[in-house]
Amino acid sequence: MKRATSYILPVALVALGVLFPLFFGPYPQTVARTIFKYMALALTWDMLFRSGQVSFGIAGFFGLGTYAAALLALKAGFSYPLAILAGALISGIFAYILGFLVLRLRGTYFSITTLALAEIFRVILRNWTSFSGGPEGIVLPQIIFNGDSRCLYWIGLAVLLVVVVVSQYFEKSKLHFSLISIRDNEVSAQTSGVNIFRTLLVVFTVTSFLQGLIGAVDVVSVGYAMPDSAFDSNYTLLPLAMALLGGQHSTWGPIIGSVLLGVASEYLKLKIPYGHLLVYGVIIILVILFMPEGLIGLFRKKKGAKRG
Amino acid sequence: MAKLTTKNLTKHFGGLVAVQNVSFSISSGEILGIIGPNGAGKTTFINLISGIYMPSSGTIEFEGVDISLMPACERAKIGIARTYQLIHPMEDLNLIENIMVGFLFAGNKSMKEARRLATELCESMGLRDLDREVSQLTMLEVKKMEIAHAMANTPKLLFLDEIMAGLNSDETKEMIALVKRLAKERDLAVGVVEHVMGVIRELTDRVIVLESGEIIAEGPYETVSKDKRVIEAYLGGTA
Amino acid sequence: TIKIGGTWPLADVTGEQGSKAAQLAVEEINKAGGVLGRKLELIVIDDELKADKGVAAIEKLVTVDKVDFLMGGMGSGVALGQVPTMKKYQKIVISTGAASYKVEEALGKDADWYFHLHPWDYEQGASYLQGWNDIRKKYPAVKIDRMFLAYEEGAFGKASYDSSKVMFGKDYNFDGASFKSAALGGGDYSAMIEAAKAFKPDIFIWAGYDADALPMLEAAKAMKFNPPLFVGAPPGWPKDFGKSPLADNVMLYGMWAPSINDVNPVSLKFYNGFVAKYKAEPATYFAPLSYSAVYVLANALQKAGKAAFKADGSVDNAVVIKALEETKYLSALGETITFSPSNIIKHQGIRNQKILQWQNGRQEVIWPFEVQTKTPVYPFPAWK
Amino acid sequence: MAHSKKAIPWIIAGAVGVIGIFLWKPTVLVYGVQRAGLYASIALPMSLTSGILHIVNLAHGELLMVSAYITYTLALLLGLDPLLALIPTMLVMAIVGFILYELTIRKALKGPELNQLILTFGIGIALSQIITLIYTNQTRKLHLDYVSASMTIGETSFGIWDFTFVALSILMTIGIRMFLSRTKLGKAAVAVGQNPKGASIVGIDVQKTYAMVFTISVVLVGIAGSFFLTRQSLFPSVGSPFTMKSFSLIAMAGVGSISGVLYCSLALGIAEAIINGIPHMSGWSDIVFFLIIIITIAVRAKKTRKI
Amino acid sequence: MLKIDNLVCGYGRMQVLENVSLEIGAESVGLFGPNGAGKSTLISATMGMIKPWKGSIEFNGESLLGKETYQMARLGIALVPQERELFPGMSVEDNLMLGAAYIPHAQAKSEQQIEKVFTLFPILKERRKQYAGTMSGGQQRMVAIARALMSDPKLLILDEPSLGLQPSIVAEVFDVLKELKKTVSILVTEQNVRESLKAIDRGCVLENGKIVLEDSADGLKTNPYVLKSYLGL
Ligand SMILES: Nc1ncnc2c1ncn2[C@@H]1O[C@H](COP(=O)(O)OP(=O)(O)OP(=O)(O)O)[C@@H](O)[C@H]1O
Ligand SMILES: Nc1ncnc2c1ncn2[C@@H]1O[C@H](COP(=O)(O)OP(=O)(O)OP(=O)(O)O)[C@@H](O)[C@H]1O
Ligand SMILES: [Mg+2]
Ligand SMILES: [Mg+2]
Repeated sequence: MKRATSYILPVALVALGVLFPLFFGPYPQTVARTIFKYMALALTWDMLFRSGQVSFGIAGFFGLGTYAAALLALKAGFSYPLAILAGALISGIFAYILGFLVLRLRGTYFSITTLALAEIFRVILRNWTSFSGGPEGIVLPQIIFNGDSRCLYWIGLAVLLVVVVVSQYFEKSKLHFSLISIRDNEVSAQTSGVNIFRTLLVVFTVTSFLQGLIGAVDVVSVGYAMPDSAFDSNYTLLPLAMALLGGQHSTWGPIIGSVLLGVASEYLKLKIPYGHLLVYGVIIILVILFMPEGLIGLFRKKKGAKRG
Repeated sequence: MAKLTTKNLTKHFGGLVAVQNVSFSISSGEILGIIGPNGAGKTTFINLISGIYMPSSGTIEFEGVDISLMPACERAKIGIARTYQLIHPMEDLNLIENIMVGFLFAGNKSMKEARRLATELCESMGLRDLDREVSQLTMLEVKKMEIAHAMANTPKLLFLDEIMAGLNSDETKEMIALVKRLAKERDLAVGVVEHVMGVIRELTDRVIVLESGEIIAEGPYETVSKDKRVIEAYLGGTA
Repeated sequence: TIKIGGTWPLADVTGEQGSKAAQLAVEEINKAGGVLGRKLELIVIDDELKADKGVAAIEKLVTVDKVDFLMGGMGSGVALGQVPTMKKYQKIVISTGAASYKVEEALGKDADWYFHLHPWDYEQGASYLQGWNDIRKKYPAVKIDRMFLAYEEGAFGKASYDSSKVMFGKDYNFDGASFKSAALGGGDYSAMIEAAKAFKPDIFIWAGYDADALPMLEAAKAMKFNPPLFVGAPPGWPKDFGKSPLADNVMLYGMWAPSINDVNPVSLKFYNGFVAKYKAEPATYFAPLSYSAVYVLANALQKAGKAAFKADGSVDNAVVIKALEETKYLSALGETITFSPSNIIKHQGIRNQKILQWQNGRQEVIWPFEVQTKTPVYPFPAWK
Repeated sequence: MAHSKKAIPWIIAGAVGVIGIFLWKPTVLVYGVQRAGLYASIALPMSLTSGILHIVNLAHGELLMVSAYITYTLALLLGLDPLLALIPTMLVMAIVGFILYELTIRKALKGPELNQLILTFGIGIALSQIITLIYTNQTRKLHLDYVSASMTIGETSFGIWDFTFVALSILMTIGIRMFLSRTKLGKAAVAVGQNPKGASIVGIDVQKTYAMVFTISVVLVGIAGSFFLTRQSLFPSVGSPFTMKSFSLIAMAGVGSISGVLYCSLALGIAEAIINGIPHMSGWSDIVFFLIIIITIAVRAKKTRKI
Repeated sequence: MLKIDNLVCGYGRMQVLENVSLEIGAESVGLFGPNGAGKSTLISATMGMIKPWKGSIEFNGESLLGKETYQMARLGIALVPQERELFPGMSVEDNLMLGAAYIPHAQAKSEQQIEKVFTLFPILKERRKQYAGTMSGGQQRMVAIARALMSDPKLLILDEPSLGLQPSIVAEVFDVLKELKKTVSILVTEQNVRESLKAIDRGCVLENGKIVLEDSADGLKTNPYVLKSYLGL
């Protein structure tokens, strides 16, 4: 019984998500697509954060996927589906190799090193003009699905669902326990048989693969890539803000957080054309001050109270 | 048959020698007491065996295999388990989940299996209400959980680092019985570090005494406790 | 009403003033009776200088607000993102930004609904070449053989450098060096100036942002770098730049300056209107450019007459495009706007930048000579 | 100590490097050192908040920007030189810092870790927007004659004003170190940084210490901001690149190390200047910046692991 | 000196202490009880680390309610916490000096005081430069006790001071407490009831958040309940 009810909400949401374009026009679809993108990024960030590691490198692997897919499509003539997959793979492979460098680090040192890596990717793609098109970027001859906004919406949703499924798998499988034990007590995790480095390497690689996937799908949906937009620090900071605002260490938290911030930013922009970012900043401040556990904390607290 | 043997095990911290040339062995079914003054190197010794620290020199053999450089998580998998002097349970996991960790990773069990085994283990140890958050546990329960956590490695060798500290006499008695039973049931080799002599007397078959990282005495509690050096360095006039 | 949907980066002074100037034009036209007896309405959405926001804005304007025409734009990155969506809807667009040739490539030659007012980057380069050649001819004292281009290392600067190299590399002894703009956390010009100094240029041009303008002059002064022509090519200038003693006789590229008010009545009208309504001076040429965009559209609609709209109320693109093609509008920028093909697209408006010079705190037009307001001061005086 | 012995090869390598650079392009050293001064004087205040309050202050650059605007306004209104306006700026920044702490940070410190990170992210957005609404985002710049102060050796002339940043950063380093090791509040701050509960047990007012340390660091940012203004143009997003730069520097130096920030800035400043000194290479200078950071962190991590 | 009256408190919604009243004069009082009885909770409430739900706490006639922990420390209440709460990245010596640095009346005497605690724990003198965080468990306990002594308190609260200490030092610590109680009021919780009875004048037994027994040290020694449950006889 309990099992059945706990499935109703997600299934309903997915159904709603899939059918959304049948009831809403291209504008809501486009807004939703942007929200999905950030939502997916927020989830991937949170997946690694469940082990206590704060990555500042989201933009790096997102951008890597972006560029890999774009360059492969443009220069090697890959078809878009293939380019997307290859973009994600390349991002994952880079993460796997770099993991040997960064995953021995903890805390601030890990964060800054991931940030530095992302910056290095950006600088290389920006300066290696003959290869990457330089700071002005590259333009793809056409957009996937010829820019049909429903299809773009669905592919964005599909990527998000993949991420959600992986996130849920992380939460429901053994990985959940290894991640939490690494976060709470690394030493004792080790003596319980958790291979910390390998676990982190897997998660780092998988989340970077997903970030690359999100980037690759993004680039074929907009049709061009520029270093300063593909590696925009907003791709690091906004997902992080969304995940924390929604409630960390969960699948629902980043989802709720990105809907809140995504909708707020779009709505405010229409209501207050000049200066809407101020209100946006104030919302972030207020949520953190008055809901320190994030939005999902409101639900969690209720649950906890029942238990106690 | 010796389960674990160390030869000339040594650990330096900068200029300080915390463990020096320790050679000893422990067999299945044996409960070994490890005592010694504060700072003698007992915890460091356990850290060396469980793989938290790598030795500066010397070797560790487990079931005839040299494991001196094996990473900690591998040692957990071959059956070496321990508890910690300072217990930091995983706050984000509840009681049963804390214990499942060992089954999942050291024992490589499935989630379902791990939960079943953990439940069984807890019940056999008298832990109840397994879905409680760890902040709601009493110290006795935390200590039991710590042992259960270690037992979830399905160990052949178990080190307990001052697990009885802070328990009253009733609780201590209960824990002594528990450890004895576990050792017997599972044919464990157990190393016990304690400063409470009553526990050492009741529980151990044999005792080694460390001082400044070196073994200064070895034998049954009754003899060791009468050793002049031990009395002088460790027990004082109270023994 | 006739609805125009505009997207600009409102947090940036270019977009902020551009959108406000467009609004000013709309109000002027409405006050004068509107177009075809109907009022104009401008709906502005912030593109935040981000492509995805720019796309969402277009979608909203077209599908929710159901605008008849699109307008605006500044950054090329946003435009690149918007082009596919614009293609999808085929609304007539009067674009006020997007200088990168990549946008033109993305548009392709079939985008006859796209009217690009701003010169493409390669056209700007060509116009500078033309300008300096004209100046050399008219003022024989001006000697230009060695040209040094300092460029910020981002998209803007790099593009300027690449196109200038192609353009000037043949006729001039050309070199350059990059620097990190203060707008992006840089602001250290010493290495670049040292390279420039070693090159001994007749003309020194820098392509960066307004944040670089004064610090670079200060550094040049400290390093005793004193080229005969000191030219800046940022998209805008810092507030009160003219009041700085270092500013005098600095030359610059631009499309408009308040001094054009002296030679062009439209500019004067625009200027007075803007100052009266917003209590601020237009600080960038995006203001008069966007202002002109509205007039260009309004004039074309007026010319097309009732035929501009089909029976169902939708725009008849063919008719309006035709009317726009016939545009001849003396704009606030000083020149008369007409449309003709550029490298790829059919409807390119302005092609020239201007060469100006700060004199006594004012930007004076030096070239094109038709709108010249002052003769050039040459050479750039030595540092005091 | 064993420490200084190990440093000898490094010192030698450094000396050789410096001589090499000097022979190649002497001015690179000048510009590198000047740049280092700028980086260090902005990063140093942050090392206080991250070392003691353990917060990642994403509004750091915005506070720098706000203080520069305050100085600018005071300079215009009162006709003061920015370096005189520095004093009232410090006062205003003290108030800003204290209010920020009391109204926001204080509360966030009680919540889950990282809440302050996102909180300061929000504060950063809000601050830069407030400034935009007041001043618009048009670039501003004060004209000051002395910033073009120049010195000529042989053929080469270079600016010397930026050496004030070097002086400022050295003064800040000495000041912060004295504060932490000599003053009562400073010592309390170190203790609080290591264990707030333990600190309260020995009689330290933890909340007051946090508030004071945060305020002091904001005042220091204020000082850096006033100096920053003498040199740089002003616009609302001028500070944001310096947040991550400062943060990187602090991580490179090792969280909590004050003089480390100075050395690391020096290394980065000179490395950047070298790259900038090679024609058309300046675009790559960021790579060197971040590579050095990664290498330093990785090497240090390896060292500590051995123990 | 310390007067706790009808104290009720707990964590979240869980009540731990039920109307506990306890008075400590110029004497040494032991607080005994099984794990989870609420001994540490009582101490936390006294030190202002958790807010009492009801009841009053007075120190020398002054109410402690609403005061912060650091104020208690400055009033002369020193605590040896169960969790030790040292400054791990500071040397042993700095840890000890911090014990006195912020207590107005102790600061002047800190030089003599540190020599005193060094004679009590010679190992600390030997290791004065070692980081506290790298000391062994028992050594850290010594630092915590020594740090509290540094503050020259009027009331000394020790939460399980013998935990992790070697037997000879346990005996010494209680010898010192015995000496100290002549000048300082002491509240000590212990599982090692036998040793601690030597050093206290009076003891209470706390069970399930209530004080169930209160008697002189001699009385407790002969109390059959205490003998059975706490002395293991
Ligand atoms: N990381 C470290 N760095 C330096 N010295 C250390 C480190 N860890 C332990 N030591 C020192 O090594 C010695 C042995 O410590 P260890 O913790 O093994 O003692 P122990 O026998 O367990 O003592 P206790 O009974 O107090 O727990 C002590 O002197 C301690 O100060
Ligand atoms: N921070 C906390 N949050 C929630 N519950 C707590 C907390 N600290 C203690 N408790 C609970 O309060 C009760 C009393 O704990 P307390 O630590 O006061 O006991 P104690 O008598 O000191 O026992 P011990 O001998 O274990 O130290 C226990 O049930 C414990 O689980
Ligand atoms: Mg120990
Ligand atoms: Mg307790």
